Amino acid sequence: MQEIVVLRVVVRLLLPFILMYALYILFHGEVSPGGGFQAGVIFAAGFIAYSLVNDLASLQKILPHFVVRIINALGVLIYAGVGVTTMFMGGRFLGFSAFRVLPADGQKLGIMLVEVGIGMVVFSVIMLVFYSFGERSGDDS
Amino acid sequence: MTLDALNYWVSFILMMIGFFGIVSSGNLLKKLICLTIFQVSALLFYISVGYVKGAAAPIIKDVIIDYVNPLPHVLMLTAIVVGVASMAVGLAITVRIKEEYGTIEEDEIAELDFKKHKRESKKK
Amino acid sequence: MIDILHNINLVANILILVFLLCIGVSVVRARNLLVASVLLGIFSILMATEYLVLAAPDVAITEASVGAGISTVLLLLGIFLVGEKEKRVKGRKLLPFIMVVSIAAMLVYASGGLPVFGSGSSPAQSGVASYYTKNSVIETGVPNVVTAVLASYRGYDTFGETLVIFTAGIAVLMLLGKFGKNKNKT
Amino acid sequence: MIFANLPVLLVIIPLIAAAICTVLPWKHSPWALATFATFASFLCICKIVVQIYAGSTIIYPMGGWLAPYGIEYRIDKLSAIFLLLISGVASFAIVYGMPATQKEVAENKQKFFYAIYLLCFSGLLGVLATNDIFNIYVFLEISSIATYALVAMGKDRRALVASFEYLILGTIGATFFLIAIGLVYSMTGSLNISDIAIKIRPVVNTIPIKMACAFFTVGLALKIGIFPLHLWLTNSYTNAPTFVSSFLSGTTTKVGVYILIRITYGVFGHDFSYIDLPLGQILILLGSVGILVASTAAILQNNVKRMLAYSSVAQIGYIILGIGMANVPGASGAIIQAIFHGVSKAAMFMAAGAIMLSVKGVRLEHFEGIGRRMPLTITAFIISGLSLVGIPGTAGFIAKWYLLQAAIASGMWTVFAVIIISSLLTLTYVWKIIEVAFFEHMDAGRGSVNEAPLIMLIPMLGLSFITIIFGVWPVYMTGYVSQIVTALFGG
Repeated sequence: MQEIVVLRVVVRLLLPFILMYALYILFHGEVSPGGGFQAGVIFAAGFIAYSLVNDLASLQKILPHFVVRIINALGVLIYAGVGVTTMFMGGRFLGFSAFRVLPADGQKLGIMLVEVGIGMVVFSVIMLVFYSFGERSGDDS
Repeated sequence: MTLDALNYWVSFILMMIGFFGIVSSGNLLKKLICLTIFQVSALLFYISVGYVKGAAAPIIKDVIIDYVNPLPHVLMLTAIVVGVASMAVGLAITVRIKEEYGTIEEDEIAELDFKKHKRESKKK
Repeated sequence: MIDILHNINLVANILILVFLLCIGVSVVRARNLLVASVLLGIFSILMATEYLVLAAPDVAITEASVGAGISTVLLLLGIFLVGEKEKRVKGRKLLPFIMVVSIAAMLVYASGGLPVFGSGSSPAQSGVASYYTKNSVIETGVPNVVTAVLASYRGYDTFGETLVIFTAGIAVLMLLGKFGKNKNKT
Repeated sequence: MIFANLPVLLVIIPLIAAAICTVLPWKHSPWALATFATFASFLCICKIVVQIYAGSTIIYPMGGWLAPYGIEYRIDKLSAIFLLLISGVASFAIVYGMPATQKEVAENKQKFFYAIYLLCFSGLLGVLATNDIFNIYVFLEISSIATYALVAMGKDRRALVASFEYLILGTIGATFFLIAIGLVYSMTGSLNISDIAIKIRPVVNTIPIKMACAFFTVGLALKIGIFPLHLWLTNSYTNAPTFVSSFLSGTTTKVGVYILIRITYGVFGHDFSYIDLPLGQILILLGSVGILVASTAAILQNNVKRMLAYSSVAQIGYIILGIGMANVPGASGAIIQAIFHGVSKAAMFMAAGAIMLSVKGVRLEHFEGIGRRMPLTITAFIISGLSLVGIPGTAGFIAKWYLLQAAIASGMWTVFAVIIISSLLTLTYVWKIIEVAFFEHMDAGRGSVNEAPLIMLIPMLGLSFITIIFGVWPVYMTGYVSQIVTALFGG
């Protein structure tokens, strides 16, 4: 395992930047290409890169299985919750204009929240799929 | 004139290449790979429909007037997700098939099933 | 001809399409699954470039990260579990080939009736799409029209999209999940 | 606030419940939540149906964006009756499903199982309620992906292969559907179904639109399981868990039928799809051949679940016949057939599943002497079976009656003969089971075989009595269906 020391150090150094970049894509999606979906993928890719050079167990120590599952459910609930909240505030389902006095402000807020929800779901699903496959393969070897 | 329809042609031909792969290969994982090509071709078709010559990407700036059609882009983001979702589920099923049957070749699976079926009928 | 050469976008478009066809064929022909999935990754990257050429940066980012990134990782994980060799199957090529060629011919014929590629006045451009580009900044305050349409105008579709991926995640978990403990075969 | 948002609540209640389901820690709580969500959704639909019966179409713009710029929900009489079918069958099936799932699915996977069931259920409802063609695709995919996973949970390893087949064919079908949407969009510039129906008129005779119509039909044929494309259907219904096969047999294919009716009649127009294009002849041909082949195959089966699956293919053939004949009685017959085939086939799968759990096998010899040991279960089975045959007094008869009328109206005597012959074939395989159940004796070594528990009996008896109620008093239903059909034919 000596030869991958360089790789390990590089990935460890890169990880925060990958995660930062994912957040940038998430919150900058309004003015540049990108959004929740792409951000979730990149966020997950950071962790997957980490586990490729280390191993699955050490990743699961940082990011346990049940945490991912909670993020997963929470993401859907945020998205649906935003929709239900707008219904309570007198709008239609996902009618973000009801959030604020100015419709455009409400839209901006709603779009942001929804993108966060998407990002959480996508990130957690990719991690779950990765964990499921990884646990199987760990078993065989 | 011929070049004008090139994008549509390529997307349809790719679609059929993928379809041929699905039908002709007996390996389940290979089928999934070909299925991905099959699906991606639909994306190419949509994005080509939305393209406008000389127009900019649909991010509003003051100086530009012409933008390409944003709607196919939105639809295809969804379609990409659907594609990867079905591939993930398909892979999971393939892995389970490998564990249960010990093979992912279509004909070998059919043979194993047939043997089991015969054994069941004999038991009667 | 010179007119075309002036437009670098069109040249790039044609080149990438030709590459796509070549790689598509070689994915189908590849006998080794590992080779096929790596080729598929290249296919996705090329596709992402093509989207960029067709002025669809959002789709390009997604295709690059999902198609070339996540799909490849998943496929490699899957191949690690099921083995990389594909058995050669004989005698099932001709009939599908004839079928596929005839459908392709039909489709290519049908594409003759479609609006001209890249035309600004086709029904697809003048329909609902022009409303989005005109009004999205005023109505939502978001300059990226794709984001505005995705999250607001067609936010319900995106909700569905989120649920598709959610379903897939739960499905994989249910089919393969070991939850870190027992080997429970269902 | 609740009443104004009913159309969306009926879809998002199960969705939210599904998300919560995946993190619930207690044993029976996922089932309880799933049942609650299904019933809540069912109640919403009942309220909507009452509104619609009074004559109004419900329109709900998502996010407040008016169509065609946003996605809208539009529930009219056609979608309402299918919504009622899906949620009704689901409510019965989920109650029935608890003991079966308890035995067939591992304890730690049950919460995911119920979550995926809920996603499948709400996906189907979403397809029915929406008026946006791309939204149909998205929600169809939610329910399809959920279905692949549900089928794969079957105990036998063949369930996995069946599920994989289903995944490949289902995805091909969905991609065809997607291409068709793209073709229509490129010619009309809209995704809203009502809007497309108007904008398609000037361009309806162009090649891309004809192609789109063909793609829609092929894609949906794969999803419905129309005769030559039915292999996935028989395999997955045979090997899926009991609860899943009873739920799916009553719902998924019917939603495909709904989309087919909605698109060919509502968007392209029945005269274009079935007269200008040869779609009518193709569907009638496939329907007739499918009915005969699948009914014969059903007679030859030794596995009762497989027999029921082949019977489903045959019964779908009737629906296709009705749609293909494209006249008023044909369409009415197709709709009634779709509804009551869903109801009675779900009841039959439930009964077969209950017997399977109790005698540990689903082959014909396992049914020997069941008639005396499990009288109520077999009653439900027989009543629904008779409805499939089309005995007067059951709802199945009404459907067959309409179809025969349609065959006479369009002068297709071969179709007339096919319907009569296949009723006899259906009677043969239903009779085979009755014979085994009542006139054979059970092996003494079988041990104690008892009646199914009440929680399983009530749903299957309930469903089978529905077919009788509507068979004896068909007036409300036929009146309602004739309103739907008049609207479809532009009356």
